[in-house]
This record gives sequence, structure tokens and C-alpha cells, in this order.
Amino acid sequence: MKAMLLKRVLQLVTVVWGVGTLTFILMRSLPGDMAYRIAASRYGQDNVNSEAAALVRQELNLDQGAFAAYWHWLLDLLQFNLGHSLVSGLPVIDAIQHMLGHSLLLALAGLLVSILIAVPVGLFCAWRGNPLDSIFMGLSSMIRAMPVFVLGVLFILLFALHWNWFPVAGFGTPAHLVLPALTLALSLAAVSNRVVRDSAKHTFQAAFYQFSKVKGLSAWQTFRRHGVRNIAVPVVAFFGIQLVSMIEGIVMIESLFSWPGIGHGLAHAIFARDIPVIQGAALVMGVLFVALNTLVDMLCLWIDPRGVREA
Amino acid sequence: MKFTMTGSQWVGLGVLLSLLIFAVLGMMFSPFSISQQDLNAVLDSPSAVHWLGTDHFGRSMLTRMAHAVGLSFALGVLCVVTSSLLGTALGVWAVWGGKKVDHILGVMVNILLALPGLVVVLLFAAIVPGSFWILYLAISLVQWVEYFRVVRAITQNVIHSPARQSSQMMGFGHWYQFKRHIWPAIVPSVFTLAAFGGANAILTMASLGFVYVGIQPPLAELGLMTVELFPFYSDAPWLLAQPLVVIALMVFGFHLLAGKRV
Amino acid sequence: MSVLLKLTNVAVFVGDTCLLEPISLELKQGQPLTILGQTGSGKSLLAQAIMGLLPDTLSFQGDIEVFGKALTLEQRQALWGRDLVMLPQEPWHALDPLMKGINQVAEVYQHVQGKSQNDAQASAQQDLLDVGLADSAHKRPGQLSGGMAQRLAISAATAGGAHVILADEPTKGLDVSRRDGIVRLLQSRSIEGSLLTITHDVAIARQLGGSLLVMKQGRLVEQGDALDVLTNPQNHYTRELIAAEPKSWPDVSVALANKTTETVLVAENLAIERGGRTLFENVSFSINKGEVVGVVGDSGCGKSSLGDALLGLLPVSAGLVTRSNHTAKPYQWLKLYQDPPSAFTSSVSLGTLLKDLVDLHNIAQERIVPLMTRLNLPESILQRTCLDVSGGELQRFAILRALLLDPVFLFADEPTSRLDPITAKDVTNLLVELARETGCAVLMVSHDPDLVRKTCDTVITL
Amino acid sequence: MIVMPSLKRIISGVLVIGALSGTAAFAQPTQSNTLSISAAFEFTSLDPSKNGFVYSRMQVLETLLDVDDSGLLMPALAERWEVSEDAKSWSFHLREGVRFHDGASMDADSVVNSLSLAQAKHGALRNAPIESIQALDRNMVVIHLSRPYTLLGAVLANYANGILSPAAYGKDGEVLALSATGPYQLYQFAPPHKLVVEKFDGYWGKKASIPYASYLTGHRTESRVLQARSGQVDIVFGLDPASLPSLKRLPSLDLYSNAIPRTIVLKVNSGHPFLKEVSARQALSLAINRQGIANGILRTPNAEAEQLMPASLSNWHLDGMSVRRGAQEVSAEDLLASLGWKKNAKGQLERDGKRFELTLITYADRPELTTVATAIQAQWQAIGITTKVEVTNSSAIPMGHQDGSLEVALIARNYGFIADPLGVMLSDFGSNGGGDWGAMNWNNAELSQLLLSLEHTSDPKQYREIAQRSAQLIYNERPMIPVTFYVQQTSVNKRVKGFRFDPFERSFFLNEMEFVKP
Repeated sequence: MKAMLLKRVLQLVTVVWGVGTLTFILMRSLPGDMAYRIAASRYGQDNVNSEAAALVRQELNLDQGAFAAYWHWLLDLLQFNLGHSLVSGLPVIDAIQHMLGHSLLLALAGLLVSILIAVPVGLFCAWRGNPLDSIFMGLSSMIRAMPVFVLGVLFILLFALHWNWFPVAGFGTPAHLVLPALTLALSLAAVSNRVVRDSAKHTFQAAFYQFSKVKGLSAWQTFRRHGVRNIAVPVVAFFGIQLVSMIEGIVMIESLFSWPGIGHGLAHAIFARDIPVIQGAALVMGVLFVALNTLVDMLCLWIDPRGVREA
Repeated sequence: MKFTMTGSQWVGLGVLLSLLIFAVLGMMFSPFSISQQDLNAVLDSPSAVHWLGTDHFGRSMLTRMAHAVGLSFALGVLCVVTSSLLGTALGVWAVWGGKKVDHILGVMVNILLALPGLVVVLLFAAIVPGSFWILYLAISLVQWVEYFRVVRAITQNVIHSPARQSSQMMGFGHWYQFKRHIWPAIVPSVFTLAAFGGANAILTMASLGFVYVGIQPPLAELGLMTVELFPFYSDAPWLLAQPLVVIALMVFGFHLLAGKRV
Repeated sequence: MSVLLKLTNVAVFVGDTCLLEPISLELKQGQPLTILGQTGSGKSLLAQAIMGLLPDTLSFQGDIEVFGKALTLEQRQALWGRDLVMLPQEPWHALDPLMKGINQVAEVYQHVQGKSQNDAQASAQQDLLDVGLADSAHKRPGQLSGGMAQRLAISAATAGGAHVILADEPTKGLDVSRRDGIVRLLQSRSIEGSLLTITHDVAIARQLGGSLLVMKQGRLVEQGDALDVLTNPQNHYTRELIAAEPKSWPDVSVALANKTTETVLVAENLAIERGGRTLFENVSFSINKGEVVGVVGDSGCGKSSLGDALLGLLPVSAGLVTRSNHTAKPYQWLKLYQDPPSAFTSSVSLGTLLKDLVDLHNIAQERIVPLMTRLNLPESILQRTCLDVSGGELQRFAILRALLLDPVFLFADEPTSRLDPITAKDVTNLLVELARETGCAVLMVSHDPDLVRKTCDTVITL
Repeated sequence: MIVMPSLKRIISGVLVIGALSGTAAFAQPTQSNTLSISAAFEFTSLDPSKNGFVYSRMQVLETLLDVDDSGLLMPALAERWEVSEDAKSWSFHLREGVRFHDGASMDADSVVNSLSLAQAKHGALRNAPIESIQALDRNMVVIHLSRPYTLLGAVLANYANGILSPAAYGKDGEVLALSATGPYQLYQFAPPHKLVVEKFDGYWGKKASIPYASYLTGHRTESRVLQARSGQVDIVFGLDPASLPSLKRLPSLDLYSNAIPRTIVLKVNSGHPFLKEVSARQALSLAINRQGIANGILRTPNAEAEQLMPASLSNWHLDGMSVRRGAQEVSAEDLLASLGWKKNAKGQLERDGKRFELTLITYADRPELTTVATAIQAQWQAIGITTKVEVTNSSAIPMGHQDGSLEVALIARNYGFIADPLGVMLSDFGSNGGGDWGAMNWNNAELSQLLLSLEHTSDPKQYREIAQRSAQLIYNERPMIPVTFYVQQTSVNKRVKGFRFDPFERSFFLNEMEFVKP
């Protein structure tokens, strides 16, 4: 456990440095003059001109060399200072807090709903087998074959326009959360219900599962005592793997539903060349990613104390 | 090594091949170009002239779909080839090249893994917007990691297997050991990853098109076409349906071809 | 003496193919019944059929009476744990990998016997104490040795009160020294009922006594009182099985006088560590040309590691290995593996593998055919891959490949432990014979003291 | 005399109770008491010089002068104003009783403070020839100029020069709170997506009826259309023209199409070897099927533009400039052929071994630009010109202008950014061969002269004459090629009454709107 945490901390440090440096290099190699980009975002399309760009350049000291800028950034980072947004002038940390809150809300809601869908469906499929299994198999494959935005678009057409049950886009009320979370949840559940099903089927067929019944335990007792935990091991590990698709899904869903989360914010910051925000957002994503993976590891270890999951 | 495919894999291959044939024939024989507009015939339903109808510029949907499918395939195949070669080579090297190599590659992979793939691709796509080659580079860069991890894990097992040890003791060289032991062990996984990789590359390109960072007009790209045709979903639903169905079919085909889930 | 279990013409099919031909038997109170036969003889199917555990793909015919009543599948399943229980082949697989040992016993007391949680824990603790597992009660199956796991499984299986016990290969994979304990434990647990054991091990059949059925490829070939059958086998197959026991092998070790004195390898004060644990220390010996040296010891004692260390595949933590033969090329120091299929790649045919070797070392083609004949390897084997040939053939093919390189030293790591007894005997004898002929030194590692004693010139016990 | 105070007390008592009950009823913005607006543009800062357009439209921010629908100056925070004989000093008489949202009353000092700070920031005021801004007394502000500058009034009406309470600024002039004077005050500020305003009861003019209004940034056009469809948002600005037919069928919506002084134009690099001849630019212009674009793509018939300014900016609009006329005289192909361009085997134009290839850049902020660019690309293809379309960020245009890399750009130019188009004309054509958003490498001494003279022309008739001549010059030389006039598409939910569109996009007129009683 200790070794694992230490390893994770080390990973975190490399990730912070690596992600920061990578985004820095990428942003520096973006075509076009940063001052113009920032001016466009600050003053709006009607009011951006070379005069505005010159002002921005002067104010933000954009003429300093790449190396100096990198050095400044590293020093600031060591003091946990993410800097100020070039566009709004607000502290990056505030902007990210605001975005992260929304993203986490969406992610948690999506994950929760996906679990609520995937676990019963997966267990049911493993338990009852065909034709139910084949039906859900087909359904899952269909949903998996659709990009997440298509799923979102279909939901909007159906739930927001046809039936007018939920708002199309925006945020602020619980009703706004429903469609984005459902979109995320379904795209996640389409894969995870199969993992639950496979794991359950594997467990149901395992020698120890049979042996438990041979020992005299009822089917329900066997499931409760030997099923749940053993099924959970690969499923929880899989949720760790699914974090990636979750975050990717969130980027698309946030854009589609105008959800002011970190993915959306990152995409916008990229267009605006708001380097501090990009670095901050990428860093937070990286850190979050490592942290969540650690959490999953610990959860796995708690469920299955036999060994540490491979990173 | 004999490669046997299951029924559903054949179906997947069939779906993909039909789409590919559609793309090739469409690109070769269509009398229209992808940008040829006819503002007098916009949003036409399928007819004898325009088999799949026309879009909001009066462009032939058949031609555009064929090009879009071709583009998606090109990207998918290129990404798969590049990332699988790179990932496999580095994965084997990480095991064989000693602790130092393994460690350095491990750090690289950890950094790349700490950012979700789509975000990395977004960052890259922002550098040269609308460039096919940047998309290809970025997607390949993201995807090789997956091959690397799997190949490294399998190779590690193979390296310690009695079979490889025995070959080494009998005096066989590295190339032989790779050819006879490592490659046959990794090829099924690499194949599965490749099929999923193809699907993911196509999905990524469509997703970028959807957030306007991908391929730019007038090139036909499935994600972009989805956005372009979305406003007409009630006037001309058959138009919007085309890119959506084709994306789903391509991804579905690749998933079937993969044969099993990751 | 009541009949606890009566089978009448029980047969098992897959589709139209008969896997287990009709068989009838009776299991009586206090009289154990043993079914003896090689792997693949359909004996496990019989146990599954009795329990009602046959996979859905298999069909079943005949009548099964338990306690004098013909019972349906569901009725038999209702008896599980309380009256009827089956011990699994692989205890590691039959135990929940995530649950502590004691809980796997206690849950039976709690849920089957209806005891309170505390009482159940206490009873389980007592059970484990009885089988010598008190110290390991809170370990998980992965932390237990094979013997311990089997004892735990037996405790868990019998906690529900069942006295009719079906045991399917209860000693598979166990060291000889652990085997007897398990058999005695089974006997004691079935004292109020009866025990039906399925095994390929003649020694267990002898130890259990009672009545004996000998099966070959799904067919009953001989039955009767165990001692009668084993001392005076009527059937050819039974005789072969008995003769394949290492105990009954002819002694092929060579007297000291016949040995050459040309040393191939010397080991001085060897010590090996693995995972921070010292496996052995101060082991010294030398191996001469043509000599067969046996190494015995329980699993985990480091006997395989010793061989690997001699070949330089593992580092030694102390001591020195000196190769006295300086003319031999590196590829003439070779190893035979325990599990033949794992030592070959299945990606190409055996013929290709052989050709690879011949091309690499410029081996004369004409040597191959006589050697293959000698090893009793048919030509057709070369077209197949390692997955399509039997273990015995594959191990002989491994010997063929090794011998073509004119080895000076061969480390045979339990080369026959995964083979059927009859095949094992053949392969071992061939190996020893050929080694002597070619003057190759052999280090033979085995968990079976009898096998080593009968075949090796010198024995090292770890 | 005795009655007055008590009456006053009663009235104020009633007002307080009314206000209290009002606040109690509207304590929280809900769907029923909030007018929701969705538009494409996001905001990141409270500073009027940066995002003032949002606060001006949401009627939080006000300026000294206002502009009416035809572009004429009107009193706003300044009740009246006078220009001196030499046209070098402007005096503004401030309205009395104006209160900021923070409770302070507006006086000359606060106005001077705001204007001085605005002058230091990016904006039109910075370039005005201002010598001093002074408070003459509590209610009078005087601005002294170094030379006559007729534009000053229009510049002061620009959102960047909104008047804020002195307490709103930090010590470096940064804006900390948006305490302005409009009928609405800031309630919630969640950049860059959401802004909620609450009605301000201390407003000097017509008080608002709707308690709250929210502004949502809807980045995706599709989403905005859907928000309109579903009734989730009351007013949606900047609808995708493609969605209009289906929206028109909805009974719950009113659609407004309003011409605004914005034009889709091609900014042409007149220094480019292929484009330096006037006839080459004319050919490019002739090859564009403006009617097709207006009808087929933008779905706004009659929006085709042969000249930069729409009819609403009458001084600058050339009358009788029929679209057809140019097309019938000569064909684009002939013009190009006369310049030595010949079609090769593939149908592409070639001259001296070089193919006629252009890179057209445009930006994604306005969705119609991309579609129009696609149409132009195809139409130029038809005459043998290969065009590469690059969709980038709007900043690429001034940047491309400055570094000279720009070839052709498709832009949406707002000629009403400062209520008098002269401001934009000066920066686009005034000097140095053009401006960031105007002509490029195109020097016309006569035009520069004309435009400069307008800066101190106050006689309307003379002004019009010069403006007309300038417009004709630009039309003849085509340093900018107009494509279509802009028509803003807006949907308004039927639950809202009193919607009015401001062609200068300065205000949403929220205080004039009401909810229809259900």
C-alpha cells in the first residue's frame, strides 16, 4: 500500500512536470501571434486589431523568450501559483474551480447512473443468458458504435424537442443535468454492462462458486458471499480504465450541452491561446486522472487484497 | 500461424469492405466533385441523378459520402499502421532493452496516459487546424501507448517463458526469438487493438469535426457533415442520417472485426 | 451395511458421442469405493453426474439412487452439503480467492447448520485446529500451499454434516509426503458414511482399500476388492497401470564402478535466495560425464532453482558453479521442461522448429531419422504443432531436439510429472538410456523419491 | 405644507412595502420571472472596454449619448450637449438624479473618472484627438479637442465608454464591480457562460417590468436553435439561417429578421500579384453569385450586397446600384483573360506557369461565414480559381494584414460599431494602404483625403456629398468586395411582449418588454 502510494506520488510529480511542459511546448508552437489571439478573446471580434494586440503584448510581457516564460511558469508552479488568465485576468485557479465543480458533478452523476444501469443489466444477462443476453449485447454494440455526440443529439431530439421534458442545453438547475448525465451514463454503461456480465458469468462458472453451493449454501447466499466481491474485482478495475473514455465523453458532452465544465473550458482556452488556463486545466486533468486512478487502485486493493493492480 | 476468424468477425470485415468498395467506386465514378454546388437544387431527396440526394449547397451527397468514408478509412488505416508498429516496437524494446529503456519509456507513457487522448488530440489539432496530417500524428501518438502497454506485458511473459528460454539456450538469435515467440504471442492482441484503434481514430476525427477542430470545409468529413446537416434534421432527415449511420456502421464493423472486447 | 448410493447403467453423452459408457455401482456404508484410471477416462464425469453438476452441453442416462431412493436432479441438489458433498480437483480454484479460510468454513456452519455467527466461528476454528490449520485460519487461499488448501476445502465441504463424500483427484499436484495426510483425513471424515474417490494414483487406491473400479477411456475394465485387484490384476491395462508406478520400476541406476570420472560440472557451497528467502545453503556436488544425478525434495525447496542456477539462468547468492568441460559450446548445456507444451511455440509446426535448429547448427540430416525411430516418434508428428500432439510425444521431441545438439549437460526439470504414469515411465527410461549412451550428464529433478531412486546414479535431497 | 411631508412619507412607505413584497416575490430568479436570452458571444471580464457590449445590451451599462435606429445621436446620461464654434470643445450637461447601482449619485467627477480610465484602455476614445476631459461643475463635463472631430459623439456612445461609479474601479483602473446606471443591475456573473441581471428600481428612465433577465452564451448554433425550439430560452439571437424554415412553423415563436449595418465582405490583398489589378478584383466580384448565396444559403432574399454599406446608412449608401448591372457588362472570364490568364487542361487558370490559387481565411465565430466561404470557393472554382479555405480565429485577420500574409479574407464587418460609420471607414481606408479590417496594400490618396476632411465636416449636406464620393471610389476600385448585407435572425418566444431590435446592437431594450399574462 505504502509502496503503491509512493509510486503514485512519483507519478504525479512526473505527470505535473510532463503535462505542463508538453502543453507549454504545444502552445508555443501554435501558429499565429499569441497577442492577437488573446486580444480577439478579450475585446471581441469586432474590436480586435493590431492596436489591441500591441496593448496586450505590452501588458502581458509576451515578448519574453520561450525559455524565460517556461522558467517563470515552473517557479510559479512550485509555489502552487497557476497564474492569471490572459483573457479575463482572473486567477486561473478560480476559473478552474468553477469548471471543475461542474465537470465533477456531471462525471459523478454520469458514473452513478451508468452503474445503476450496467450492474443490474449485466447481472441479469449473466444470470438469465439468452435471448436477453443477446438483446442487450446487440443494444450495447449499437450504442458503442455511436459517437457520444450522436447519442447526445438523439437525446436532445427526443427528450428535449419531441417531449420537451428536459432543457436542451445550459446549466443551473437539476433538470439541466439530466440529459448530459444520461448521455454520459449510457455511453459508459454500453461497455461496462458487458464487463459486469462477463465478470458475473465468469464468477458464476467458477469452481469456487459451484463449490459454495455444493457445501450447501443457497444460490442467494452464494451470490452474496462469493459472488458480489469476486464480480466486483474486474468491474472496479474496469472503471479505472473507463476514466479515459469518461473524460473524453465529458469534453464532447460539455460542448454539446453548453455545460461549463473543464473540457469545454479547455477547448475554449485552446482557441483563445490562454496558456495559463490551458496549463491549469491540463494539469488539473492530469492530477485528477492520477488521483482517480489511485482511488480505483485503493478500491481494488480493498476489495481484492491479494495484489496491486497494474497501473 | 493460422488466423481463424469467427462468424461475426467475417460480418465485420464484410461491412468494412462494402463501405470501402462504396468509397472507392464513389470516388472513381461519381460525375460530381465534392465541392460542386448547385444552389438551385439544395436538400433534394434521393433521385436518379443524386442517388443519396443533395446537401444544403446542392452538392452530391453520394460523392461526399464516398469521400468522407474514404477519408475516414485512410485516417483509420494510417493511424493503426503507425501506432501499432511504433507501439509494438517500443513495447518489445522496453522488455528487451533493459531496465533503463523500460524506465524511460515508462515515464513517457505515464505522462501521455495522464492526459485523456482526446485532449491531446485537441491540443495538437489547435496547432494546425484542419490538417489531416496533424490529426493523423496526434491520434497515432495517443494510440501507440495502448499497443505499447499490451505488447510490453505479453512480451514480458514470453521472455520469461520456457519456450523462449529454450530457444535462446539452443543458440537462436533475437530476430528468431521475436519471429517465433514474441510475434505469434502478441499478434492476436495487436489485431484486436488495431481493430479498436481503427474505430477510435474514426470516432476521434468525427468528434473533432463536431467541435469544428477537425477537417475543414469543403472537404467531406463525417463529423463535420453531421454538424453541417444537423439544422436540416426536420426538413431533410435522410441527409443527417447518412453520416450518422455510416459512422456507426464503420465503428460497428471494426468492433465486430476485433472479435472481443478490450 | 446400507447402500448409500446406487448407480444403474449411468452413461454420459455429448450429442450422440458416448463419453462414459453405462456403468453400475454401489457405494456402501463404511466401505470406500475407488475409481482408478488415467486422465480422460471419464471418471470425473461420473462424479459430476452423481452430484448433478454436469455441464448443460452433456446429457445423462441411467438411474441414481441416494439413500435407497431414486432422486431427481433437484432432489439431489437439495442434499448438497447436508448429506452429500463433492471435493473438487483443484482446491485453489474451489476456494473463494478473496475470503479468509476460516470464513469459508464458518459460513457453512452459519448458513447450512443455522448456527449463530459466533458459534460458527468457534466451530470453524476447532475444525481448522483439527486439520492443523489453526495458524493459517486468517489467510486467503492464495497464501496456502496445495496441501493446506485441500485440508481447508475438506473442512469446508464436510462442515455441513455430509458423510457421503465424493473426492475427485483429491491429491492431484500434491507432494508425496502430503498425500497420505489428505487420504487419512478423507477417511476419518467419511467414517459415518462412505467415500467415493476418483484417482489416477495406484498408491491412493491401495491406501484406501475398499472396492476398486478400473476405467479406461470411459469404459469399466475391471472391478473388485481393491487389494485383490492390485495384487492380482486380471486386465492388461490394470497391470500396466500398476507397473507404471515408480515404485515398481526396474532399477536402472548404474553401479558406482561403471562410472567415468570425467567431471562435467562442479558446484561448491551453493546457496540460492528467492524473494528474500534462502532456499538452501552449502550444497556441493559434482557431476560426471554420463552420470544421472537426481534431486528430490518437496515443492518450494528450490530443486528447480538449483538446476537453473547450474545453467546460469538464475543467479546464485553464494558459492561457485564451475563448468569443467571447456570445449562445449553454450548451446550444449540444455534444459528439459516440466510442462512440455509451454516449452514450444505453437506458432509453427514441430517440423519447422526442427528445421530451424538443423539450419542454425548445420546438423546432419541423416541423424534425425534414426533418432526419431529410437524415440518412437512417428514422422507425421512433424506436420503438427505442439498443441496437437500428446505430452509424451512432445517431451520425446524435446529430447530429440536436445540430443541433436550433442549436449554435455541436460537439466531435466520434472520432465514427466505432467504425463500419465505409463507414458512417464517410458519417457524417463528413454532419457536415462540415451544420456548414458551419449555420455551426457543429466540432473533429474523430481518430487517422487521412488522415481529418482530407481533411475539416478546419485541422489541429492534438498 | 403640512400635507407634503406626510404624503411623501405615505408614498415612500407604499413604495417600500411594494419594493419589499416585490423583492419577496422575486427573491430568486426562476423561469417564470426571468427573461432568458441566448447569444453566441461569451464574456470574461467586467471591464466595459472588453466586454461592454454584453452589459450595454443587457442594459446594465449606459453611455453619455445614445444612438437611435437611424444612427442619430440622442441624449442619454447627458441631457444635452453643445459643440463650440471652432468644433474643438464639447460640453455635456448631465442628467440629474441619476444613481449608480451602488447607490452613489452620478456627477461630473464620476463621468470624468470613467472616461479618463476608458481613454487609457483599448478603444475608440484612445485614438480621439482629446486634449482634456474636465468637470466644469457638478453637472457639466467639457472635452477639449486638439482638432475638430465630428466623430466624438458617436465614440462616446460606444459601450467601451460607459459610465461607472467611482467605487467600481480598483486602484489601477481595473473594474471590480459593475456599478453602472442602467435599468438592470448585475445579479450573477459566471463568466464566460452566464450572466443574470436584476431590475434596478432606482433607474432614472423607464423602469423595467421583468424582474430578472439572464444571458447565456450558447456556443453552438445548433444548441441555440434547439433552445429556441424547446422554449427553454425566450430570445435567441444569431440563429442559423438554415434553421429558419423549421422554426417558422412553430406556433410558439415570433421570428425577426433585421438588417444591421454589418456586411459580409471579402478583404482583398490588393498588393498580391494576382489581385493588384482592379479588373482582377472585379472579376472575383463578378464570379460571386450573390443572389444564390442570399437566397439559397442565408435564406434572406434581397440581402445581396454590391457595396459596403446598407441602405440604412444612407449617407454612405449609393442608390440605384442594381446587382444585375455589373453582371451584364462583362464576364469574369473575359476580364481575367484580358489579364493574361488562360485555362489549362484541368480548367484551372494559369499565367506565366503559375496557377491562380488563393487562400481564403475566415473565422468560426459566425457560422454563416464558413458556409458563405464554401459557396464562394465553389463559385470561383467554376471560373478556374482554386481557393483554399482556412477557418481560423478572428485575430488571424488583423494579424494577416500586419504581416502581409493575408490573401483574401471573408469577414463580417460591423460598420455601425461606432454609430457613425466614419469611424470604421477611417480605420479601414483612412491611411497607410488600409486597415486591419479594411483595404490592404491599397493606397488611394483621394479617398484618404476625403475621409480626413469628414472628421471636421459638420454640414450634413456636404458630409453626405463627400461620403457618397468615397463610397463610389471604393465601389469602383473594389479593395473590399461586398457579398451580402447582414440580417440578424432572432426568435422571440410568444410569452414575451414588446421586443424591439436595435440595428446598432447596443441594447436589448429589456425594460420595454413584458411577460404576457398566461
